[in-house]
Amino acid sequence: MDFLKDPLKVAADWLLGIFSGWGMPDLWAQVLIGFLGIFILVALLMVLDIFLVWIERKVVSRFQSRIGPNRLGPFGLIQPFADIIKLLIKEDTTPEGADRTLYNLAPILSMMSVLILWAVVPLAPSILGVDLNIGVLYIIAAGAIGTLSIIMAGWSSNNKYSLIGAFREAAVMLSFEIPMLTVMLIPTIFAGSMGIGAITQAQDTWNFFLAPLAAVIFLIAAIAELGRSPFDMGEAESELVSGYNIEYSGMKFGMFYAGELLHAFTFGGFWAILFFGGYRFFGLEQVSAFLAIAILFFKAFIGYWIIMWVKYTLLRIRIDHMLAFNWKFLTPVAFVLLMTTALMNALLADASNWLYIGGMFLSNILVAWISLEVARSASRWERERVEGTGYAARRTE
Amino acid sequence: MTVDQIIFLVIAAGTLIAAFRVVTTGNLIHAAFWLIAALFGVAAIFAILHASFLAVVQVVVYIGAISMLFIFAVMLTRKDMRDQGPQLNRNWGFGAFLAALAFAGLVFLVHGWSGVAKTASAFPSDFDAVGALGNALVSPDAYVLPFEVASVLLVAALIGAVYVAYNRK
Amino acid sequence: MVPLSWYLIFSAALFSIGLFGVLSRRNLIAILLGIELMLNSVNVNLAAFWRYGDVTNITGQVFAVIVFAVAAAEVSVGLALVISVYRKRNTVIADEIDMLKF
Amino acid sequence: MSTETIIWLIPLPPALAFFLIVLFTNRNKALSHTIAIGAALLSWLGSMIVFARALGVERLGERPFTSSINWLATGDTWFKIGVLVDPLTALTLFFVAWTVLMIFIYSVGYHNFGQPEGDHDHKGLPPHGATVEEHGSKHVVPSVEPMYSRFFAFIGLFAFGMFTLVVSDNLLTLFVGWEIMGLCSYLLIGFWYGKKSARDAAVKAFMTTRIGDVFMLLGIAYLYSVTGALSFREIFTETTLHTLQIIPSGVLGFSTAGLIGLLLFIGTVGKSAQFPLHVWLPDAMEGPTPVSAMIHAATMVSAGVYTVIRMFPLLSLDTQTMSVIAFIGAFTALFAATIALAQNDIKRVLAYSTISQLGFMIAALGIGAYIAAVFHLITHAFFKALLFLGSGSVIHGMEHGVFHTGKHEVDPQDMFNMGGLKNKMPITFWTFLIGGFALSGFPIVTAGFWSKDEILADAFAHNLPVFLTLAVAAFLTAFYTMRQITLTFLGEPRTEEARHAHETPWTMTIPLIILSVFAIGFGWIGIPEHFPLLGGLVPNWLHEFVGGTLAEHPEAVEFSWTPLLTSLVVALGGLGLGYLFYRNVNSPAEDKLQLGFLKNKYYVDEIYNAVFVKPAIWFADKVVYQIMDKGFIDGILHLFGPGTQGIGDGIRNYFDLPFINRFLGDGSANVTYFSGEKLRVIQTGRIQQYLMLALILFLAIGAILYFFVFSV
Repeated sequence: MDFLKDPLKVAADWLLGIFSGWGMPDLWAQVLIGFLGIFILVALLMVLDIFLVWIERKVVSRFQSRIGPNRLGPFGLIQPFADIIKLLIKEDTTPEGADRTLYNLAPILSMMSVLILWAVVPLAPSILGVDLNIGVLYIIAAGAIGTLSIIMAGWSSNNKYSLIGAFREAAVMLSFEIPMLTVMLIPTIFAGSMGIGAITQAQDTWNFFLAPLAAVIFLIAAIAELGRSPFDMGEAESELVSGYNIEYSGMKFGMFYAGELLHAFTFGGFWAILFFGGYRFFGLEQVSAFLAIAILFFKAFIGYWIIMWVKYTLLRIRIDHMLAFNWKFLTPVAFVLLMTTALMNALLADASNWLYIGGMFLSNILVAWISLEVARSASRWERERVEGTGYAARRTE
Repeated sequence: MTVDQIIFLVIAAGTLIAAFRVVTTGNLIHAAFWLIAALFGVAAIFAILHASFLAVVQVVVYIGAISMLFIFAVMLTRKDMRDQGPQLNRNWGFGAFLAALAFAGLVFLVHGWSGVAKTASAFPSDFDAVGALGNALVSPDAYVLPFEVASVLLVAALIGAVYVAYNRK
Repeated sequence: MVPLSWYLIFSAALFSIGLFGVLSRRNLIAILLGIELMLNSVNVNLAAFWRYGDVTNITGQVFAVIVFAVAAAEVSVGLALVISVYRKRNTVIADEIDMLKF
Repeated sequence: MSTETIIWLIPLPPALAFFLIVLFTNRNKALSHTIAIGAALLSWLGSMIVFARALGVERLGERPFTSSINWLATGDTWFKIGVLVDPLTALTLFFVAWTVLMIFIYSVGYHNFGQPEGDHDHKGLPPHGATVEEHGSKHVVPSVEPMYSRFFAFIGLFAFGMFTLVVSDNLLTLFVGWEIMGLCSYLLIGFWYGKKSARDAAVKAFMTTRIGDVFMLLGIAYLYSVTGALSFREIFTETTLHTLQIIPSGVLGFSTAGLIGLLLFIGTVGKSAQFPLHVWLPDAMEGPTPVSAMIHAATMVSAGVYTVIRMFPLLSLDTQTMSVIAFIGAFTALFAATIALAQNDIKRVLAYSTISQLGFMIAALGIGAYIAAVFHLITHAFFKALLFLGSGSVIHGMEHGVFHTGKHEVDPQDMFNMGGLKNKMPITFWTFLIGGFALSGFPIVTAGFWSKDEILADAFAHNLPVFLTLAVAAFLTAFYTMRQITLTFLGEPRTEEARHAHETPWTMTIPLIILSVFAIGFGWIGIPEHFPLLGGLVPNWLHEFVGGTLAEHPEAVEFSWTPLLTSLVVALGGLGLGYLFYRNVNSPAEDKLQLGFLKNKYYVDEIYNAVFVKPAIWFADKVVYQIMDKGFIDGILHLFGPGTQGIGDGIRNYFDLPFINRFLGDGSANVTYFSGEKLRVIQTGRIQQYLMLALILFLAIGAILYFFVFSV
């Protein structure tokens, strides 16, 4: 039963036994096992990534009333492998005047910024890469590296489109980090810790019921952070051809592409972890670590599916609208929500569980309603000013 | 030498090389990227010092925001993508001398200071550095006032920067 | 165990490199880059003194956090000034911005 | 919530309403009156809860609700402020809350809410009506008050002042509420500040009450300096009172208690418009009618009497003070009643009757009839509020007629322009009749009968001259009340306007109906036990309840037939005579009582004008301005001028020019210029070179400090 409960420890003990049997010093063996663990995790993720391509294509087809890949293998399952082979054997071009080092470094950093996120993901009660007590900040830090890779790619390509794309994307990512970090502090308040593991453990009630508005803001900010439609400023096929990765081909492009998909899936996962209890599901996670992982992945897929749903439903927003939306709406709402939550948390500290949940939920709804009303009246004002009707126009005359 | 020391030396050397490239490289964009590398090095130093919060904030604030600003600013203030002319001014030799003198003075001070022999004590059990830092920043007995002043400073800087850089055309 | 003096010398070196950049670079942005290096070296010192002093006294980290805030403020205002100067005078070379005399 | 918390909260809503309306909602009329009435409703609710809980407490007088907080550090002790609800406060809260709420609601209709904006209305003037087109024909309807929101803000503040005064447990906060009301009365009497008469009336009210306030403040200060306490509970202890009684004050043979009481009483004379400071109250009729009701029935004048009642334990210590109070009260009662006989303005009659009725209360207090005074205070508040609101309703109806005929010179307040309104405005008539009968003391059914009868009974038992005076005043009261009712409502309409008068909207009539219920019913809680037939059917609840406020429970006076018969005779006789006299009078010329000295209010205003105002103006102009200011002070200044100029010239020529200018001024400039020339080379404008210089200096100083200073 131990293996089912805590497979990692059983496997590590087994490996340690083998390595010491070979006469390897303890420290080296530990380091080697650590590396092996990382390697296995990354390998599994990359395999998952390949299937994400297939999932993405299947889902978008369904949204668009098509069937999607269906020729190669059952349900077209082999199709992504064919894609990989195509990418691998494609000519790898570097534009003239490109900054070679940065040009080659960018896709690696892009992939890396996603993969290092998995270091703090609690897959099961016993399986957790690093229980960083600042996990929430760590997620943002990894996002910062993603921004860096995009700027690198955009600049080093020596291409105006890619530079503009990179600028836009960097501006968006920098801006949306703020509401994202702010709402991530709300689960932190509930858990009393920034550690992702602690946040998962603390969710006897899913944070979504305590802070529905925070969950929504997090999802919006995450979509912007991912650079996915409706916030796909960096790529914007119809304006910038393909944005910051225009000059990349072959596997380098493949890394950007795979990075983006995995990133989306990862943020679906974080959404699940921060607001939907992560691997927890009515105690099922205690039965077996594998079950816990399955629960987490199921939830992550739901989040991922919602992100896809948004992507293939909404149109792209203009860059200035988007930034204005962030700075003038999302960020203030996130701040107000954070303050409200902190206040309610202090006020309801001694309240019964149901009162606490109800109070939190209602305060969220209230903040959401008020902010929507404010936004509505602001937009009405703007519309009347532009149309030259109403009070705004008379005022400015 | 222990593993710790080797890791430290590697990181320190990398950081210093990156820092050196920041001040010498002719291409400002490269200088900015070298700065990012140096800042990563400093973040790693923080991690070695078990100041995990500082390490992560270093990445978020410096690499995520400040470096981006630098890159933006570099790109916004050029007539073309390549740099022309020397990047060092006429007095660079004297500047280098002064910097060396400052370094020598600092090393001399460190050398002469008795406290340098201190060793790091182990962390007390269940000591939560992040929690302690958070408490210190908002506790009225500790640093809530500097913290608030810093936040006011940031707001003022934000407004000032927007005002200064705003294009009135 | 890494001795404290290594950290101090490392930060002194980082500081001096930054100082050199500030004193010698022609480009205003490069000067700001140098200032960033100097601020970082200060932070290394603060963290090191915290680690090698009484770890329960969190003052060193608090100072470092405030230095972060100051650095962010300094960069945003500094770069805004640089951009403003560039708009008005079409240059970012420090030697060419010498109206502050006589 | 605990009762104490509610008491603290009672005054708050109107104050909040004031700020909300002034700061935010003054553009929105509906929102403003909603806020104000909502606030009044909250205060009303709080008052009712407190009243209900107060009823539930056995012997509330000895164990009142109190709560206090530290306010000012006075040396080692704290000056505390707080709230106190004893039987007196509970009853006062009861009637204040009711009347205030009614007046707030009434104001909505009175200021023509929902009507169009006027054609030529200006802020500061009463609305003049608006022309509307309906079914193809133009006609004039009342227009909404232009400063509608402001009105509600002011009366909100007014209500705040009154509630504060009532719930205070000490003289200081009582005085604060008192002064807030003084300010509000000024603002509200001068509400239509476009009219000169309103302005003058506002200033007059403010100045006259101010005279009383100054004496009151002196009394408070004296009391504090003697006892070191202003809290009622602390003052009304036996030891403190005894101390106050035995220490002589050194003024006219008064004891300290007597002098303090007298000073406080002068404050009341101002606030409750007793002779000789009564002159402001009739003029205060310039304000809108709800304000008249507010000032003259519900709050301000009641506040004066309330304060005297509150301080009764102190006042009653000195017989000399008591006789002054009794004299002034009785005199005012008769004096004002005679003036009221000859007034033609419907509101002025009521104003003088208010002064007269307040005189009854003061006189009752002066002869020690504590409970009777409280009783009459409450019943009077209800029926006088009713009468004022009713008169406002009449005026409103008359204005309707004026709009209809278009003759704006017709005074809608003159009773001789009315007549026959009974059929036009039935609700107003019946409620006004109830109020008028209550004022007259119509036997058995009205509240006024019981309270006035109790005063007369007490007066008969204690002080015969006062009894006689009050009896005559009561007769006159009934007489002029009937005169008013007859002229206004009975008979035939005397003008076209009266013929077209119209019943007022429900917002005005509902308060009238509610108040008339109280004007009848409230008397039954205080029926004396030995009253023939009715006595003992209902226990004399009021006597038990209020009596508990005092340390010694006052004895009920023996029943006697004389005062009862007297009050029956004067009430019924006055009413009957009034009807007989005036049923056929159609113009002022036919009125036999239009005597000059009554019409002109015994020339008190003119006497004050000649004795105080004119000399003051003469003194200010001739003595202060012409002699002191222009002659003396300006003369000294004119002397200074040339002398200073001479000294200045000397200094300039022999010190300034040679020494300061040439040597110090030019010399330092030259030095600066020379050194600047030499030093300018190091200022290149290049920031990095400055930095280098700074660094060199820093390193040098560091080295010097390290090697030479610290190492030593």
